[in-house]
Amino acid sequence: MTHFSAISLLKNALTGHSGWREQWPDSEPKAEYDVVVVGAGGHGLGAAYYLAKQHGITNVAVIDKGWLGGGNTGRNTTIIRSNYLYDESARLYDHALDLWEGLSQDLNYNVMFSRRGVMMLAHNVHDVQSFQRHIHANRLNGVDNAWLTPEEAKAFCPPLNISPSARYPVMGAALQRRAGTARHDAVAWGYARGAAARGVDIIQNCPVTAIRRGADGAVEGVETAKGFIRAKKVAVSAAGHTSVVMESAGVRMPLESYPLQALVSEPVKPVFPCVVMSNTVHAYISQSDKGELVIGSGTDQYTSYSQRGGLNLIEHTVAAICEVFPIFTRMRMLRKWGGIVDVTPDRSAILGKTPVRGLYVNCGWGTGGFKATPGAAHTLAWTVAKDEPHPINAPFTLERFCNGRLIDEAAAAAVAH
Amino acid sequence: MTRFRVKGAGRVRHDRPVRFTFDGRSFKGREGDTVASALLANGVHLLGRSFKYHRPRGIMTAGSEEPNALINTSRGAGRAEPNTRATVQEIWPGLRTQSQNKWPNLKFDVGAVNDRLYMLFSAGFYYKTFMWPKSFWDRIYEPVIRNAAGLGKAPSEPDPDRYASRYLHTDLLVVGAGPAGLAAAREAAQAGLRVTLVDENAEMGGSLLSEPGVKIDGQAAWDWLAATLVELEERGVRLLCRTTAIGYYHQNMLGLVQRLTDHLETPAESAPRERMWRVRATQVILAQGALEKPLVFDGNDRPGVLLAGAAQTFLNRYGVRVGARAVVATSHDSAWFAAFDLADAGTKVAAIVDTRAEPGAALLAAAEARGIAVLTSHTVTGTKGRLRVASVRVNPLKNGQVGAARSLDCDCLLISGGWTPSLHLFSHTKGSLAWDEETRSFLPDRKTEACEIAGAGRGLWGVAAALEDGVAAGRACILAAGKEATASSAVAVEDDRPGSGESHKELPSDRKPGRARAFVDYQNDVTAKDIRLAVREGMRSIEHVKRYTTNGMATDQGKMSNINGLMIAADAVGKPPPEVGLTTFRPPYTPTSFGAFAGYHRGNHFEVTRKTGIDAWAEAEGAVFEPVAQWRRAWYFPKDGEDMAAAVARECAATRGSLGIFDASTLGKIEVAGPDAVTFMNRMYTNPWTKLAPGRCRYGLLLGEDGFIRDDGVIGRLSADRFHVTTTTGGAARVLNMMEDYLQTEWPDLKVWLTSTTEQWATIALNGPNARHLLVPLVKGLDLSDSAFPHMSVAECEVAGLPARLFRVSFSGELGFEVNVPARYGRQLWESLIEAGSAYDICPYGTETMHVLRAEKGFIIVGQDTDGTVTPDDAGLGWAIGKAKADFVGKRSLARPDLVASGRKQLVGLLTDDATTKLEEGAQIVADPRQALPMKMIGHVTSSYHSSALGRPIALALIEDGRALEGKTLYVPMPGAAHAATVTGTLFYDPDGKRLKL
Amino acid sequence: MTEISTATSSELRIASQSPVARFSLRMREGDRTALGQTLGLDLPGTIGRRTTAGDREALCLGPDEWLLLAPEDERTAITDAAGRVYADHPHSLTEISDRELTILVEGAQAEELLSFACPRDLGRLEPSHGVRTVFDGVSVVLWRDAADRFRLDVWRSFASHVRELLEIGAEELALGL
Amino acid sequence: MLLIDCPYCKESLPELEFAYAGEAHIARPEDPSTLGDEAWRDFLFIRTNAKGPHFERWRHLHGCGRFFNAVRDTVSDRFLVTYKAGEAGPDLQSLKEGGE
Ligand SMILES: Cc1cc2nc3c(=O)[nH]c(=O)nc-3n(C[C@H](O)[C@H](O)[C@H](O)COP(=O)(O)OP(=O)(O)OC[C@H]3O[C@@H](n4cnc5c(N)ncnc54)[C@H](O)[C@@H]3O)c2cc1C
Ligand SMILES: NC(=O)c1ccc[n+]([C@@H]2O[C@H](COP(=O)([O-])OP(=O)(O)OC[C@H]3O[C@@H](n4cnc5c(N)ncnc54)[C@H](O)[C@@H]3O)[C@@H](O)[C@H]2O)c1
Ligand SMILES: Cc1cc2nc3c(=O)[nH]c(=O)nc-3n(C[C@H](O)[C@H](O)[C@H](O)COP(=O)(O)O)c2cc1C
Ligand SMILES: [Zn+2]
Repeated sequence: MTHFSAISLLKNALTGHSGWREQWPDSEPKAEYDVVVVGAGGHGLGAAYYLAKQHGITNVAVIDKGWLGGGNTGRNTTIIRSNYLYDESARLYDHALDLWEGLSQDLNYNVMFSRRGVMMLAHNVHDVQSFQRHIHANRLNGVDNAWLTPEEAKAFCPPLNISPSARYPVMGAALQRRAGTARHDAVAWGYARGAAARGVDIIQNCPVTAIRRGADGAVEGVETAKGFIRAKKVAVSAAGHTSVVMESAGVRMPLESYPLQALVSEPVKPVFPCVVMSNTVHAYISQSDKGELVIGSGTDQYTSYSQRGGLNLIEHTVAAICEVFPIFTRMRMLRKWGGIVDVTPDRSAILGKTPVRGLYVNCGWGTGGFKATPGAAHTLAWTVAKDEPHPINAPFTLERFCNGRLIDEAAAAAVAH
Repeated sequence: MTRFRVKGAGRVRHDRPVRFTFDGRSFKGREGDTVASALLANGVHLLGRSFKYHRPRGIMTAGSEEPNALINTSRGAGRAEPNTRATVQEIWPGLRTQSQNKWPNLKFDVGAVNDRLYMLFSAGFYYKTFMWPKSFWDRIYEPVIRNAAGLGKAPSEPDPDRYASRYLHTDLLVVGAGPAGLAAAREAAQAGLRVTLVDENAEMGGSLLSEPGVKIDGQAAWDWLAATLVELEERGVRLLCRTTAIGYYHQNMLGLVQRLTDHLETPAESAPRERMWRVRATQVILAQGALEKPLVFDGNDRPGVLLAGAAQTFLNRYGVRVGARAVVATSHDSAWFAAFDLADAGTKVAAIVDTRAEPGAALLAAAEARGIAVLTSHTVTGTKGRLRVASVRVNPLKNGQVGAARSLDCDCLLISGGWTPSLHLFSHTKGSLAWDEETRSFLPDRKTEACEIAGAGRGLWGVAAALEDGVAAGRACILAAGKEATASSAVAVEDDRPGSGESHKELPSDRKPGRARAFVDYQNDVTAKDIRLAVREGMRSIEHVKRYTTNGMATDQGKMSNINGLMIAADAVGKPPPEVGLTTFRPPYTPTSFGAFAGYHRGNHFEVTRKTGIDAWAEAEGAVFEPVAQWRRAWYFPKDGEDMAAAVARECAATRGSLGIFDASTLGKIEVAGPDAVTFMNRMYTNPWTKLAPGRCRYGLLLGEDGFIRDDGVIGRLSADRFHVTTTTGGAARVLNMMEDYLQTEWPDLKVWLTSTTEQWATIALNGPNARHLLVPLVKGLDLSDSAFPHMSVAECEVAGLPARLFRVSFSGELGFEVNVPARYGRQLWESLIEAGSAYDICPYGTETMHVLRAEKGFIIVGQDTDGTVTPDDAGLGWAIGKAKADFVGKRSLARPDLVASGRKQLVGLLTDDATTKLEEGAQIVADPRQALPMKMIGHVTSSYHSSALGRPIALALIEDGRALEGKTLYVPMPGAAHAATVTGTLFYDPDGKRLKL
Repeated sequence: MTEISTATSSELRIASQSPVARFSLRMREGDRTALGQTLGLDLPGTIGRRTTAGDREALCLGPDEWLLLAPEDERTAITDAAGRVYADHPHSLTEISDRELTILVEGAQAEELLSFACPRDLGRLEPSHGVRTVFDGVSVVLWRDAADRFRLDVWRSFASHVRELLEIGAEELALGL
Repeated sequence: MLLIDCPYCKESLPELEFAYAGEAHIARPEDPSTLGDEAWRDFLFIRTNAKGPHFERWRHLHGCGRFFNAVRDTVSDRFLVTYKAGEAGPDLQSLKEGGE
C-alpha cells in the first residue's frame, strides 16, 4: 500500500501520476474464509478492517451485491454527533466519535472529519424540555452538548431565522461542538483500502442469495451469485436489505425498510458554517467542502426497496429549509436521491450476536448510522472475533424486543438522525 | 457596436434594443436574446472561471446544459441568484449580471495559479493529503479547501418573491416541443385527448428554431411552426413554455417548473416567480431531443471553443455569429451544417477538421462550393490563446499514427463529437437503457410507466424522422386511450439535414498524455487523465469513477460529460461501454430553485396554525402564546410589565383564591356511540367502564399495544350507549385513528361508531372556590349543588342562554367545571363569563398556570411526565387499571419481563432541601453527586415549577424505584453545584381533596 | 351570520356560507333504508352521491358514513326521529353543525382555483356529487353544486388557512400569469 | 406520489389522501394473555419487510376513512391489488401472472 502524504502526492505529480496503484483489488471469492461480511458499506468494511487490524483475523471477505460504498454510506447527509440521551447510546456514539477524530491518520486516508458543530433547534416548549434533558444527561455522561439562546444560535449560524413571529419560532438550541460531518465516500474507500492492505478480499457485484446453516444449526457459509462460500462466521451489515438476508438464515427481524431522501444545492461559496437539525420541521442541513448545501429529508410513509421516494416529501423538506433559512429560496436544487433505511421499533440499532451460532448482525441504524460507523464496526469486530458481546454493544441485542428492555431514543425525544 | 449581429437573421427583435450590464459594463442586446447570445453579439466570450483551476471559460452551448457560462443575476434587494446559466437567462432592460469565482477580476484572476500547479490537483488528491499535522485540518486545511470551493455567492437577504404550485390532470403530457413533440401533440389533440405540451425554452419549436432552412409540408419551418402552434391552441392544448419537466415520479406523476417572471422587466409585485406543476398524466411522451457531445482534446475549454450545434443556434435563432474566423472540428455531419450556415452568414470558415476518413461526398461538395478547406482523418491536439482561442493545433491521422502538427488561426472553434439522446426523465422511472452500436449511444429499452419516447430521444436524427416518430408516438397514445386515430397525412420534409458520425474517447494526440489538459467535465475541471487515474487506482465501477473524479457531478449533471467520461473509463477498464454503463440519472433535470418546491408554504402558511374561537380575545388581551401541536395556545396573560413568572404566580393565586377561567377548546373530543360503546371502551382503555353510570365521568388511560402510556383524559358517559371522550390536544388525531384501526380491523363486529367533536365544541374551564357561585345564576335546567351534581358528573343544560354540555371536573384541584357550547358561541360565552365573573375577580389563565396547578396536585401531562417508555404503574396510575378485565389494549405487554422488573423509573415528587431552588426540567438525578463521570443517573426531573400555593418550588421526577425512596435525599448535579432534594409523594396540595368537595 | 364575501375577479367569488344543521350519521348498510325513511330522504348508497328532500340533503362519505344537512330549526326533529328507530336500527347520529365552516367557491375559474392545493382530478367530480378529500393537507368535504360552483366544509380551526390560500390563489389567477 | 385504488370508493386517488398503516394480516390474538413472550414479540415487532410483493394496510384517511389491504411490489412501488379489510389476501402467483 503506497503511503498517502503530501510528499507522495508531489512525487507522483512529477511522474504524471502514473505511479499510483489500485487502492483495493477487485477480488474473486476463495472457497472458504474465516469470516464473511455481507455488505461493503462503512459498517461492513470497517468490521473487516478492525478484524484484521486489531484481532489479526485477515482471512476475511467482504461481499457486496453492488459496488462498495454504494449503499447508505454513499448516500447519506453525513451528520456525526454523539449527544444521545440514554447511557447505552451515548457510550456507543461517543466511542465512535473518539474513533472519528483519529480516523484519517489511522487509515492514512483523509475522511475529512470536520468538527464544525451540530446544532439542534428547539421550536416549542416540549423541544426545550427534551433538549435540556439530553444536555443534562450528556453532561453527566461526559458528552459535550450545550444550550444556546436564539441569539447565540444565530451567532453560531448566521443564516438562521430567529424571528419570534416565525411559524415555528426558534426557542433555543442544543449544540454539540465536537460533532460535525465527514466525507462519506472516503470512509468506505479508506476502510476498503486499509482492509485490503491487510489481506481482506473485497468482492463486489456479488449478491449473497442465502446464508447456509448446517444440521447443528450453526452457520456454514453463504450462497452467492459466484457460488457457495464457506465460512464458520458470517456478519451481516446489509442495512436496508438486512431482513432479506437474515430471513434466509431463518431469523425474522424486527425491521422495516423505508425510503429516505436527501438533496444537494448548486455549489456556492461558504455560507453555512455548521450543521443544523430541526426535528420539529424535519430539516437537516450542512454545507459540504465542495460548496453544495447538503439537505436531509424524512422517510416516506411506506416501506420500499426502490431508492426513490416521493416529490411531496422533498417539497416539505425544502419548505422547511426556507422557513428556517429564508435566504435560501433562490438557491437551486442540483440533485436529489434516495436510500433504503432499516428501522427498528425503538429506533436503536441491533448489534452483535444472533440466535444462530456463527451469525452476527449490525443493522437497524435507520436514518442515523453513518455517525456510528467506526464505533459499531470496531465493537462488532470484537464480538465476531471473541464470539461475545463487547461491553459497548452488549445492550443492543435482539432479546430486548422480547423482554421489553428497549432503548427508545425516538420515544424519549422524537430525535431522528 | 454589436459587430457579430447578423442583420435580419434569427428570431430576436432587431428593432427592440435592450440594455443590461455584465460585470458593471453596459451592453446592448435585442429583445429575445439570452445573456449569452447578447454577449456573443458584442464579441464577449470570456464569462467565468472554472471551479478548481480558475481557467478562463466561455460559452459552450446555447441551452440549459451549459456547464461554463454561469453568472450571478440580480434585480435588486433579495432578488439575486448565483450560478444562473447565461444561455438560459433572457435579457430585459436593467438586468444586472456578474461573472463568478474570480478575484480580483475576470481577466486577471489570482486563483489561476492553481492552473500552474495542476499536477498536484489530480483526482482525489485531497483524500491523500492534509492529514499531517493532524491539528492543521480544522484550522488551516479545511478552511482553505472550503474557501476555494463553490462557484457563486449564496443570496444574503430573504426573498420577497412568491412561488406558486398547482395540480394538473391530463390525458397526455408531451415533454419537449421540437418537431417530435409538436407532431405528437397535434396528433393526439386531433383525436380529442386532453393534451399538455411543455418546453423549457422561451418559445416552442426546439431544434426547428435552429433549422429555418427546412421545409415542412411545403412551408418554411418557422411558418409550419407558427401554424402548428395556432392549431394546438385552437384544439385546447395547454402550451407551457419556459417550463421544465424536472422529475418523473411514480405512476406518471411529473413535476414541472414554470418560470414566470425572471424574463420580465417589471413583474407585478405579488406575481409568483415560478410555479410547480404536479402533473398526473394518463400517458406521457418524452420528446426531449438529443444533446451534442464535445470532443475531448488538450485545450478544448478555451473561450471561443463551443459546440457546433450551439453556434448554429446562435446564428439561426439569435442572429449572432460566434466569430469572424472559425475552425470546425468534428466527428459528425451535423457540425458541417453549422459550418455552412456560418459561412453563408459571412464568417470565414478556415477549415473543417473531421476525424473521419470519408465524410459524405455531398458534404465535401457543399464545403468546396463555399471554398472551405477540409481536413479529413485529422485530430485536434491543442489550442492557443490566453482569454480566447487564437489558434488550433491539428494533426493528420495515418493508420493509427498521429502525424506532424500544423496550426490554424481562428477566433472560434466549433466542435462536435456527435449526439446523445436525452433520456434523463425516462431514467427517473428506472426504465432500462440499451446500447446502440450504430449511433454509439444509449437508447430507451424496457419501460416501467405508460410512456412513449419520440424523436432524437430515440436516436433519430433529422426533422423528417422526428416528425414521423412524433406522429407514431401520438397515435400509440391515442390507441392506448381507446380512441380512434384520425388518418394523419404523412408530413413531407425538404432540405432536411440528418446526419451521422462516429464517437470517440479523448482524441489521439502526439503529446505526452500526462500533460494534456483535455476536459471532460468542464465545470468540475475533470480531465481525461483524471478518469484514467481513477481507474488505475481501482475505481473500476463507473459510480466510483464519478465520485472519485466528480465527473458528471457539476450543475449540468453530466449532460456534457457522461458519455465522453464513459468512453474513456470503458477504454481504461478494458470493457465495452455497455458493460461499464452509466451513472444514475436523478431529478431535477436542471437545477431548480428551492422556492419552486416550497410554493405557498412559506411564512405563516408553512403549516396551518389552528386557533380557537377565543384566541382573538386572548390576543387582544396581550396574551403570550405557545405552539402546541398545530395549535397556538395562550401561554400566560402578562399584566403591565409582568414577566412570565409574575404573571403565572398571579394567575395561580387568583384561581386558587377565587376564580380562574381557561380556554380548553383544543382538547380532543371523540363521541363514541352505539350499542357496543361500553364494550369498545372496555377494550380500548385500561379502566373499567361497565359500572360507570350515565351522567358520571371517569379519568381514562390509553396505552399502546406495547404497554406504554399513549394518552389520557376525562370521559363522560352521556347515556348507556354514548360516551364523550376527551384526549390530549396533541393526541386527538392519533387517538381517533388508533380507535378506528381497532374498530375496523380487529373488532368489526362491534356496533359502535366514532365521531370527532373536537371542533364542534368550545370548551371553557372554570376553576376556583367561586366557580359554582358564578355558574348557578347562569345555568338553566340543572341543579349544581354538590349532592345533585357531584365531582365527576356531566349533564346537558343551558349556560348563559346557550345549549351546553357541562362537566364537573377539575384538573386544578379546585372546584371545577368545564362548559362545552357549540363552537360558534365560544367567544360569546367566554365574554359573558368574564363579565359575570368580575364580581369574583375572575382571572383568565394560560397553559403555564394550568400546568402548575395540575402539578401541585400530581396530575401528569402525557408527553412531559411520560415519554413513551412509561407504564401506568411507573406513573403511579396502577389504580386506573381494571383489574378484573381479561384484556385491553396493552395489557399483555405489561407482563413482559422488563416491565415488571425492579428498578423501573417511577413518578415521584421532589422537593429541593433549600426550598428555594427551582430545578430545571430535564435535570438528571443521582444518588452520589461526588462520583466521577460518567455518573450513574437514576432519574430526571419531568416537571418543575414555583408553587405560589406552597410558597416554594416543587417538582415531579421519574426515578428508579422512586416510590421506595420516599423521604430519601437525592442530588441534582448542575454546573457549579449539586442540589440536594428529597423524594416525596406527588400530591403537594390539598392532599385529601377537600377543595373539590366544596 | 352574514355572508363575508370576496369578489376577487369577475371569474371568481369566495364566500362564507351561513351555518346549517349538520349531522354525521353512521350505521350499517342494512339500516340505510329504514333510517332514510324516518329522516325523510332516501340515503344514497354510493360514496360521493347525494340525495335531497326538501331542505334536507344527504351525502354518502363512506360505506357506513353519511353527512346530513338540514335547516337549523329541524335539529330536534331529526334527532328525535332517529332516536325512535334506534332500538331496531342502531346507529350513531352526532351533531357537527359547528365543527366545520363552509366556504363557497364560485366562478368560471373555480375548479382551477381548487387545483392549487387539491390533488384530486376535479374534472372527475361531477356536479351534484361530493367527496371528502384533502386541500393543502387539510381534510375537507368538497361539494360540487355545479360545474362552476363548489362548497368546502372545513374544520373550524383550519378554515382561515384554507380561505387565505384560496385568496392568494384568486389573486394569482387575476394576474393571469 | 403513488396512485391508490380505494376498494370502497372504487376510484384511484392520490397518495396524499391516504395513510400507510403497516403490514397486513397480522391479526391481534384472541386472548393475548395466553401468548408467551416470544409469540407476543412476534405480534408486536416482527415484520416480513418483503422485498417484492408486500401485503400491507392503508387508510383512506381524507376520503371514506376505511382501512383496507393492498399488495404492493416494494421494488417498483407498484400496487398489484387492493382489497377490503377482512377479505383474504389473494395468492401471489395469480397476481404475478395477471399483473405487471
Ligand atoms: C438519505 C440518507 C441520509 C442519511 N443521513 C444520515 C446522517 O446524516 N447521519 C447518519 O449518521 N446517518 C445517516 N443516514 C444513515 C446512514 O447512511 C446509514 O445508517 C449507514 O450508512 C449504514 O451503513 P451500512 O454500512 O450499515 O449500510 P450500507 O452503507 O447501506 O451498506 C450495506 C451494503 O450491503 C449491501 N447488500 C445488501 N444486501 C446484500 C446482499 N444480499 N448481498 C451482498 N451485499 C448486500 C448493499 O449493497 C450495501 O452496499 C442516512 C441515510 C440515508 C439514506
Ligand atoms: N443533424 C443531426 O445530425 C442531428 C442530430 C441530433 C438531433 N438533431 C435534430 O434534433 C431534432 C430532433 O427533434 P426532437 O423533437 O426529437 O428534439 P428537439 O431537440 O427538436 O426538441 C426537444 C425539446 O425538448 C426540450 N426539453 C428537453 N428536456 C426538457 C425538459 N426536461 N423539460 C422541458 N423541455 C425539455 C428541449 O429544450 C427542446 O426544445 C431534429 O430537428 C434533428 O434535426 C439533428
Ligand atoms: C454528502 C453528499 C454530497 C453530494 N454532493 C453531490 C454533488 O455535489 N453533485 C452531485 O451530482 N451529486 C452529489 N451527491 C449525490 C450523489 O451524486 C448520488 O446521487 C448519491 O450518492 C446517491 O447515489 P445515486 O444517485 O447514484 O443512487 C452527493 C451525495 C452526498 C451523500
Ligand atoms: Zn375510500
